[in-house]
Amino acid sequence: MIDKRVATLTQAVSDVKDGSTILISGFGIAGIPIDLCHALIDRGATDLTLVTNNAGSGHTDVAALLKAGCVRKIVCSYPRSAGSIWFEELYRAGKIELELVPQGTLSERMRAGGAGLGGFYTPTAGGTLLAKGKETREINGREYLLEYPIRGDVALIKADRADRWGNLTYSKSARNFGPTMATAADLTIVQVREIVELGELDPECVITPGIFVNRVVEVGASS
Amino acid sequence: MIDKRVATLTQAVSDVKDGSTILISGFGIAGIPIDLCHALIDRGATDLTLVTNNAGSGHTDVAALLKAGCVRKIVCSYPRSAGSIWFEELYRAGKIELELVPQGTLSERMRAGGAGLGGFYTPTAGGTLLAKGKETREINGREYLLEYPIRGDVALIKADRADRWGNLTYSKSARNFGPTMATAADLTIVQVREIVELGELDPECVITPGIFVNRVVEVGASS
Amino acid sequence: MIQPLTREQMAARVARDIPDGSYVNLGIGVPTLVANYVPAEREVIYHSENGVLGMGPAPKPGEEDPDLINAGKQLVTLLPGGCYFHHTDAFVMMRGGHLDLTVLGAFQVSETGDLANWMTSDQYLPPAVGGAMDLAIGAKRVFVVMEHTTRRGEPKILKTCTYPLTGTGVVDRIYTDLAVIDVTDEGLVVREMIDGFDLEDLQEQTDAPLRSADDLSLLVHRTEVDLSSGL
Amino acid sequence: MIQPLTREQMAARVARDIPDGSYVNLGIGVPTLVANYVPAEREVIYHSENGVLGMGPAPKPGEEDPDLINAGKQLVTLLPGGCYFHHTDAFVMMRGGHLDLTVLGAFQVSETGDLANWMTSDQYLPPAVGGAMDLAIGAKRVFVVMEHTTRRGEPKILKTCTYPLTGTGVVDRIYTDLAVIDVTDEGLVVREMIDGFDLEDLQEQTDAPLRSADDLSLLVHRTEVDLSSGL
Repeated sequence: MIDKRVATLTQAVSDVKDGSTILISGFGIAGIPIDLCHALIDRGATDLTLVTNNAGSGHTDVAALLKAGCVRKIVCSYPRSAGSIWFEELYRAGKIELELVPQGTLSERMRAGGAGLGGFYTPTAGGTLLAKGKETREINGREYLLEYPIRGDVALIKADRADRWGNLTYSKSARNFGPTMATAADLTIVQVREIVELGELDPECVITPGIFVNRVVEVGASS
Repeated sequence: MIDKRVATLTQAVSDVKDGSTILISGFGIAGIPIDLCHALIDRGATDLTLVTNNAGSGHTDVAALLKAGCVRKIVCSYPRSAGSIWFEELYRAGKIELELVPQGTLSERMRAGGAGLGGFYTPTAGGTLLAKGKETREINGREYLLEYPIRGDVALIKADRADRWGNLTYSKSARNFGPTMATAADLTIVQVREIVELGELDPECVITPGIFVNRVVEVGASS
Repeated sequence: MIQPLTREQMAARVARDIPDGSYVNLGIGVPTLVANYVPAEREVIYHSENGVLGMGPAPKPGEEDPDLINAGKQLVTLLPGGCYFHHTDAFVMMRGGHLDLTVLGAFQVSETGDLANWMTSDQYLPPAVGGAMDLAIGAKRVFVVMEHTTRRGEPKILKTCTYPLTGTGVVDRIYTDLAVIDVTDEGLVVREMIDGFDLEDLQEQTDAPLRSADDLSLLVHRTEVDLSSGL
Repeated sequence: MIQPLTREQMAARVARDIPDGSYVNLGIGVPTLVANYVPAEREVIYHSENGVLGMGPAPKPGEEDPDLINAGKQLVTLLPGGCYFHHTDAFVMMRGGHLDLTVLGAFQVSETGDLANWMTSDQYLPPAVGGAMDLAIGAKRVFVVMEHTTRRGEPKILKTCTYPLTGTGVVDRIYTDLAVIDVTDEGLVVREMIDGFDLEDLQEQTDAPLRSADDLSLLVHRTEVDLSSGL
């Protein structure tokens, strides 16, 4: 029998190793797996590489991971948001490594990681500072950059509903990076508002098929 | 106002040009835009390149396009099905060009076409006959082939429901190539069982957002 | 005494040029205001890179949903016919050339349409790019809306951008508080200019050479919704 | 007189080795039969490359839906918990290494696990590859099930395949009507063999060199569902 439900947040992240690369869903406030982030802090994780769109704001979730000293490096597209004080402090102090990736390239690189591709050519960032050091190639008269896949050891994702096979639905724009990140990690851990019976999710409307998910934990309508 | 509804099949394909590359959805019997194919035959189209998974069987849809002499070349993964008599006859007579592409690569090449990518590296077909003439590259110790995007002048797609903005849902495994092909053509024409009012499709369950669709025509529960 | 356009007036001017039936992505800042001035008669579908197509206006009090935000992280609504999708698909739309138009803010634009809108030379601020580069290279047309000069009066329309680029040769039209300028193969062409200015006055505030359109017209100050188009 | 396994018996033998909780893609032909012999106690999620996960058995008369088929174009059903997705995503699952296992038919397998299952040397038949190459390189484990020799008695397990390859070094285990053979770094290892055969008899029907596992056991003929595993 397949049962991906896990009873507690602590259990869900118990075997996440120090030094791991962690994909974290979310854009702005929407879709961030806040409870899983805090469970990871409680576990005392260190030396992490985070792959996530923003670098946290305020004092919770990604910002809390930074504040707690769990993070060595962050791969993201937009680390500078209103209230990204912890990131900015670490950045100015030279205490965190930043890899800045255009948002579409960030998402596409994770998709390539999940899809078993070796890389792809994108026109995005051609002729800019972010093309520095990247291999370029002219295809049909246009310049493209070669980008390589990103994979995580772990993905932490927030979804709306799940069943015991790990099928997921999301809520509105909180879907954002979740479906792609779920495909691109060795261990995909999902916090959901609600776990439902097998068969309750409309098979036409499952957004992340359970094959991409390892663990689901119900947190209710969390913060 | 945006209104992508077209009253008749004839109108829907009226401006498809001879010599066009046409993406046609469907796998086996599921998801083939039968009525659009026949409208294209009625228009007397010639010199077409078809991109579609199978090469038709029996005497309808893709097979009928072959039979009617509309097709110069076919790009597909599996031209040899039970009843693919028209393709086999043309093939043996040397009257049709075949580009055989592994199914996943076929789908991914169209996705690249729709996503604005210049190409991608795939491990599929490495070390096989289908790698012949293709550029290879070793990435992290594995051999990959460089594959280029496929785009169509036109995509003909069968979906289940649509609204006037061109949002689409599909039925079960008839979804297959539709969502990808819709993104990869200059002109995407869709036959649907039913056109519904704007707002009737659940925004969480729209599979093809209308931005990828140019025309929808209602055909009812067609053959 | 000339009167530069206010931010709202700039947004209203851009709004005149948003075609009926188009798919549009509005950047953060003044571009976001543009939607407020598009006539209700025009059906425009707004895209947001965080996975929304068919965005409506800000929610009424009590109807806010923290899961429904735009790229600027502001609360929004969804129109009937709108839908959600994941980030990778949102960028398929952008990079794949499916958006008719994007309206972006900018630090600098060059005479060949190079765009600089993501990074200044301030070494203390960490760089942040977001979806700007994907929009710049992907949308069929790119409109820039910005003040004509910096607060210190330095030109922002330059022969060559001095800030790091977002994309090269991508901008089609520039809307400032002083003028509407097309980027053409023959250089920058002024289409509209505010009252009290002649081309020399505008050139003084512009580093790149300008020339006047044959049908140069007045850039008017208004914020009421306007059905005419300057395209 | 030795008794080779029937197609059903071969399918039943493979079924013993399908682990509980695994994601499995079954190829066309004998592989498709495997599902019939997997014990009901094991929850196995079947994937089809045309966009189905959680396929159930053939529909009851009157419940057929032409929109719900498997990769072999046979009508199927969907289990509770199953779902649909598009072709490109179906191949993300395959190429991306998300399937635990695939069971495929084959024309030939080499001693290093090369697989030939898509093209013979018949020049009159148009070539057809389908999803075979994606499955071969993508699934975590690849089982092949096939007759040990061709109808003419020619070996199908070879030092080197003579037919065009589907993938190189991809096969993990071979199930034939005579034996179960593992492809290992040290060559082919016979795990099970039918009654009345010794390694020499089997070698006679095999081009590639075989060696016997230390715990070589009997390949039994049965089609009833079997809870034991030969893994």
